[in-house]
Amino acid sequence: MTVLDDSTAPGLVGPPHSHGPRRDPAPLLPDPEPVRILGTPAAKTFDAGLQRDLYRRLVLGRRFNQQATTLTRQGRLAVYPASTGQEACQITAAMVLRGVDWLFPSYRDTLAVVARGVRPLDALTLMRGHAHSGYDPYEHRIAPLSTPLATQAPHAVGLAHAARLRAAMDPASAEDLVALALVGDGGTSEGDFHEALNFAGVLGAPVVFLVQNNGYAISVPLASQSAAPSLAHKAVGYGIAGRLVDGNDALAMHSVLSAAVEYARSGRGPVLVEAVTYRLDAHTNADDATRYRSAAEVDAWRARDPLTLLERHLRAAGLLDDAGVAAAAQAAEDLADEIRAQFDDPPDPDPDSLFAHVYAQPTSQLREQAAELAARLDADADAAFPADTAFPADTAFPADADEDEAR
Amino acid sequence: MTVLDDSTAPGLVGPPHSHGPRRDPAPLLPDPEPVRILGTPAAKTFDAGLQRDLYRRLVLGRRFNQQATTLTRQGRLAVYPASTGQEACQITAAMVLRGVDWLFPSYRDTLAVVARGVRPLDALTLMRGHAHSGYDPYEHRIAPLSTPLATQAPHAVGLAHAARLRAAMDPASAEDLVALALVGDGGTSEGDFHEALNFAGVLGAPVVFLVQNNGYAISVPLASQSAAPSLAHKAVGYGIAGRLVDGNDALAMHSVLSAAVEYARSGRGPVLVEAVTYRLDAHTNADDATRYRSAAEVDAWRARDPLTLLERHLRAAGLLDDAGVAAAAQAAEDLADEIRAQFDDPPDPDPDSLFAHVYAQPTSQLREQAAELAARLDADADAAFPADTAFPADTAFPADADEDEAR
Amino acid sequence: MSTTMVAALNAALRDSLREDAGVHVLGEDVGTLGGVFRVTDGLAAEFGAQRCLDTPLAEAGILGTAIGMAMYGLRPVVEMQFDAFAYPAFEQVVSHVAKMRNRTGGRMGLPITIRVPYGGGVGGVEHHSDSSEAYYAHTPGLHVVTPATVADSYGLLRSAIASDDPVVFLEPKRLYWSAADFSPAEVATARVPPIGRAMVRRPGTSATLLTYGPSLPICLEAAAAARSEGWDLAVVDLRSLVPFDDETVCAAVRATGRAVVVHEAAGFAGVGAEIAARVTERCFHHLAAPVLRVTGYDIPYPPPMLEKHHLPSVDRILDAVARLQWEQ
Amino acid sequence: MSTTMVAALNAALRDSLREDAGVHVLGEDVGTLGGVFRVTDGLAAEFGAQRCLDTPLAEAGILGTAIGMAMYGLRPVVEMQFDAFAYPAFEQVVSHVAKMRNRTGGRMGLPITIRVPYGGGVGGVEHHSDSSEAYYAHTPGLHVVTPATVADSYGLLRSAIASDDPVVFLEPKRLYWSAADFSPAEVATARVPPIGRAMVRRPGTSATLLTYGPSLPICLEAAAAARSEGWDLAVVDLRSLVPFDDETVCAAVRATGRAVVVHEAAGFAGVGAEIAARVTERCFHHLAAPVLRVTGYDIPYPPPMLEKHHLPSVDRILDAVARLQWEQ
Ligand SMILES: Cc1ncc(C[n+]2csc(CCOP(=O)(O)OP(=O)(O)O)c2C)c(N)n1
Ligand SMILES: Cc1ncc(C[n+]2csc(CCOP(=O)(O)OP(=O)(O)O)c2C)c(N)n1
Ligand SMILES: [Mg+2]
Ligand SMILES: [Mg+2]
Repeated sequence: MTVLDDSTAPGLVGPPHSHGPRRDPAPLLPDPEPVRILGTPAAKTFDAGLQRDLYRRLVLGRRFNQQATTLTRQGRLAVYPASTGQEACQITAAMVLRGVDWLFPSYRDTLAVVARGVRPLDALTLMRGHAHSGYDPYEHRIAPLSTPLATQAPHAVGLAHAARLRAAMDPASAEDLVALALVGDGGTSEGDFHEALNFAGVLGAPVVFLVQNNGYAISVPLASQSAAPSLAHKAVGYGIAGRLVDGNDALAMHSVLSAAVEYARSGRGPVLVEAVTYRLDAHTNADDATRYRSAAEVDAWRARDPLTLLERHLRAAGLLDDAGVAAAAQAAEDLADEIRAQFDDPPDPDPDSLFAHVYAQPTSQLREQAAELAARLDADADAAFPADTAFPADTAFPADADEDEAR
Repeated sequence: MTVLDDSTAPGLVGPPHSHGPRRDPAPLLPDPEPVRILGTPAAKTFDAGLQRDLYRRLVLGRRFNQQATTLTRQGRLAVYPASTGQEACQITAAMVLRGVDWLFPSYRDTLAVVARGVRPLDALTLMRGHAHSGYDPYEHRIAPLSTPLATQAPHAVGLAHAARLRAAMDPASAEDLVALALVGDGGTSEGDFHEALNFAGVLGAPVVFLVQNNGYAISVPLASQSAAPSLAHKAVGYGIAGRLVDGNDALAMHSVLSAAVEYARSGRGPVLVEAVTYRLDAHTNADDATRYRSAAEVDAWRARDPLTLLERHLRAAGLLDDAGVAAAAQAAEDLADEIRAQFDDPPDPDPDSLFAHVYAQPTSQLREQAAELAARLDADADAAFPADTAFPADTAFPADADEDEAR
Repeated sequence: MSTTMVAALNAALRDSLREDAGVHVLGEDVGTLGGVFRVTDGLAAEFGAQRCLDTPLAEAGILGTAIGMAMYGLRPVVEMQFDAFAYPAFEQVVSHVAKMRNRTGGRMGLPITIRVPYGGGVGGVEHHSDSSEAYYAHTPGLHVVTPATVADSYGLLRSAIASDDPVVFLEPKRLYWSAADFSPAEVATARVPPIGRAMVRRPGTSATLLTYGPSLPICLEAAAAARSEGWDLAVVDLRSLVPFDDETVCAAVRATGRAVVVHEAAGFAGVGAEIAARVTERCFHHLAAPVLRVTGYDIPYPPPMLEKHHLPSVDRILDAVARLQWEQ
Repeated sequence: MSTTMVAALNAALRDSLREDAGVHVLGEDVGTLGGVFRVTDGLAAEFGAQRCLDTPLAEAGILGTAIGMAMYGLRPVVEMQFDAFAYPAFEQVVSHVAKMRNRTGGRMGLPITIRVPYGGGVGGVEHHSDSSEAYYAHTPGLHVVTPATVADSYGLLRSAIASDDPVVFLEPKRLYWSAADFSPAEVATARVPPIGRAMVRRPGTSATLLTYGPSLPICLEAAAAARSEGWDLAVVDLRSLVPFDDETVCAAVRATGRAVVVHEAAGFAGVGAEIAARVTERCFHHLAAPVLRVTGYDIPYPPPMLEKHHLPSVDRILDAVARLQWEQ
């Protein structure tokens, strides 16, 4: 694999007349093959404790995905975009970060958020529907889950840049932090992705962009999304190092991502990592994936399930036995119990919260509106409150009258 | 130089598990050095007539830039963003296109528009200020000059794609056209540029993107715009061929651009060409370039003036003598005379035109508003019409009263 | 034949694709999947992937590409997957789609239909329930249309696609699964509703509700409920915000002398403000009370479990009607 | 001391940069060049290129980066070079800047100031003269402020930068070179105008002109000219569109019973519609005539040689005043 080393960092080459820094592209380009460690000699040198830890976390992650999906079936979660099959990406994304770092997740990355320490209920608040976000971004150093695709990428750049600015102004309180932005393969098509990478490159900000290329943006396959040799090949266009990794190989993910994060932390610039993976479940519980992909394709990827690959390797390497598997499974069930328990209390969001946080101080307009709503709710308090004012879906409409008659 | 050949066109390579077409990046990458022909053996093989033609057109182009700038000083043109120093790019951009092709210029590309056959007055209408655009886009197959940067790039893709769609539907009326989009180095930072290249790559549309890298976006140097080895290195991230060319070498420009256009025309996909050039004048007549660049830098580039380079070469090659230079100069003066004559009549735009083309048919709201304006203008017809209702710039304001008193 | 709004929209696209080879549908997931709301279901199968194209995920790119296609004489129909996901295309809409005819002195029109599923009431998480009509309605050069009935969904979408001007076609998500007895065949071409005409959905004598799109049903419900309070409410469905049907609206308001505008979008500088202001300008002496507004609050769209408080309800509408100074 | 609006804005930025190390200016050409209007002149020299940063040319990227900086506790001041060139950043503004405090339950505010030179009257070619205030004013979560005087430029920009909420700060380009006797030192911190308060610029008894930003001078001119027609016009400068100063505005309208709203932006669904609607809602029985509007037409901003017809003029304002039903 092409390592990230100093040769990747900026250096001026090129013809004298060119404008600005023109650097050697070679170290920025990814290898043609994704980095793999499982099944290679490199696996032997990988810390055994870390491997076991990875396994345990992957098992928990899978269970998290399953439990959250179950909650949607029970109507206790409005929607859930599962990351089943992408657990190696999600878990390592959380693991390689230090406490000081920041994570910028997209809407599919609840698992990474939980893996970084957020309570499942709080991580799932957005999907449950009683508030837009359930955790304190500052407590966990995690931005709210971003639904508009790729929009969080420039935020990561700005935060990373700001940390370096402050460190320069006040070295005593310097935080050598890295911002990790998670984007999907589809998200790479958005202008915001491009602008974020370009700003990161120009500012030399300590950001790592992890693209989880799971082959689809809802129904749209990668071939309709990009004609690039790989998404990691986009990096060179921003003067950024691009790396391609097998996203279902937990050891490769951990190793490439931690190298990227530490490279960025050391001030050598941003990194774009493309993890080739697969979403085993549908886009969300509301999606029907059979409309756009074959069972054979899914089966082929199931055979490359990151859990299966890691378990097989650990067993072969003598790092895992039936007892270890059972212990992880038990921990996963405990997690599932815990999640279910967290969802036991039905949410009861306060209508007043509608107005509380639009501004630091509500405007007089909002105070009026809040008072109006409060008055109506008070009035309704005795009367039976209409369960749902939404319009019943199957109500027929009055037929359109004749155009001319109606006028 | 790396030629554009079939090896650049799509082909499937890469690991079996990857999503979508993963192609060999090598043919998509530009050479590290910009393509140059002047002063190389290749210049000898270049058609003599074409060389002389290029020279004449460059001389005319330079004179056009000078004359337009003069018009701004005389107040006959509101603003002019000169392409002085970039004439080799402008002229070849027009020359390599066939009648069937489309040009998508940015606001700096008036010269390319004129070189494609638009009357100078019509090409300059936007800058003169009596209408937004002065030429018929369909007559000349030139989109209106685009001021919002890079926004015209996706239009080029859409038009090129549409032509291929229609050709497939109705081969009899097939137009094998190419769309050429002109973008500045600064424009490459915009999300629209990225999205256009990506769509072009995915659709395999016959588009050529010509980036005139003139070193600055107004005052911002390339180093603050991009950290890429070259802007042409962006192409690989879209599965597009990227080529780097010396934009002040008219022969190289002509040769690389025509190769790119014919490559696209043949269905082998889009091309991104970066032309390294320099804007010798200020950003516009309103700009003061001494605020952000040194005289020494400008002088160094003046020594690489595309006209000088070409003239020197042609003289050395025995293709140009004093008489030839004089003849070109005379043609240029004739052009300048013609432009001045075109600007003799003061423009008198019709206020009614304000409402005429908002929709195919004015709405009743617009009819009301047009009638209101017409009535006022009629009423004013006898009375002296106020020359300018704009607020005089130096009028003092009533001092702010005391906050509390005023309420 | 009971037809849902989604089916009617689908039929309109299908018929347009059949009748005019220039019509092309493009957007995210519109092809194989048939759209996340299935509005484009089956179109790629019938007309091929090129006529119903799955694009890369980039809204400005989609719209920019559609502009180029329209320049070449095609008639693109673009789907923006959700209201808030049309914002990345805002520059293309405002600076090009809306202005191209004008900036070229009438030489280059852009017959683009921009379909935008919009509004709330469907339990969508944040960014999935915006009512963005005011942004478009305030942008000269766009037509802004929003159907509220199954028949109008078909007819207005046909008209939008046939229009030589760009049309922002706002589809009320919460009515997607509403159904009515309707068959596209019924709608003869001559009967396709012209863009720019409002429709009185319910005559009435006491006061006039002015509304559109997702809020029509709740207004009709309110009018029904008002009966018991002794009010006979007229309900006008605007259907087209731009052009605006001053004639029908003013006639309906003058007839009752009282009006309430109802929409989901935030009230401040919303389309309701325009309606109230222009009705007042034109009908001042007929008005017994100020034109009132019942709208979403001036807050970001709330999370699903709170949206019921935000959306105009029968209660809120009747409260507003009650405030129309009946004692005067 | 005669100070231009540009100089006052520059002073406000300079003083903010001096007093608060968290303040950072960023945008296109704001550094070395000092901005195309020179509003940031000398700031990079004084505070360094990092405090006044020339960014790549990408408005969504600029705003997105500023959001990240604000998340980390900085106080970014972003310059959008011209009104229409802020549109590429629209999604970042609407979906993040405006919503971040709300979506995080108040945990994460974004104290970002978005400076937008706006409006016409300066002979700018297309896309350089848009009045985009309605787009922002309709977006809950933003404050929208626009100064019309030199002193307010300084004071309101200081307030905007100091605000813990995002402020879209609209600078009327045509007043950039207007000058007044003003020195920043005069403005004690306590006197910095709070965001959200309108100012009566001219008392009057016959009718009230409600305006803001670029249209204040023309309203004052109209008020002066109205004297000869026998009208004594009050002129209210809103200064802040969001929050809106209902109190001052309604008091000023009630005092005269007649009002005209004046702005450059297209009238349809413009901020003037909101003002007319809310004034009517709140002051109906004080009104002798409907609130009228004098605005830009509902057309794309015209080319320089025609803009004089489009912009509100003394004539058009007096015409509107004349239509305020004096004979009643
Ligand atoms: C700006 C924007 N456009 C459209 C959408 C609607 N949408 C939600 S998820 C999705 C597909 C995302 O694909 P990808 O980036 O590959 O992420 P994945 O779902 O595979 O994790 C789309 C189109 C959105 N959320 N934001
Ligand atoms: C979207 C957008 N943002 C900002 C501007 C303002 N602007 C006009 S020209 C320019 C610099 C353009 O630089 P470049 O793309 O390198 O083209 P050049 O002027 O060098 O030809 C800027 C920032 C604009 N026209 N459009
Ligand atoms: Mg994906
Ligand atoms: Mg440039």
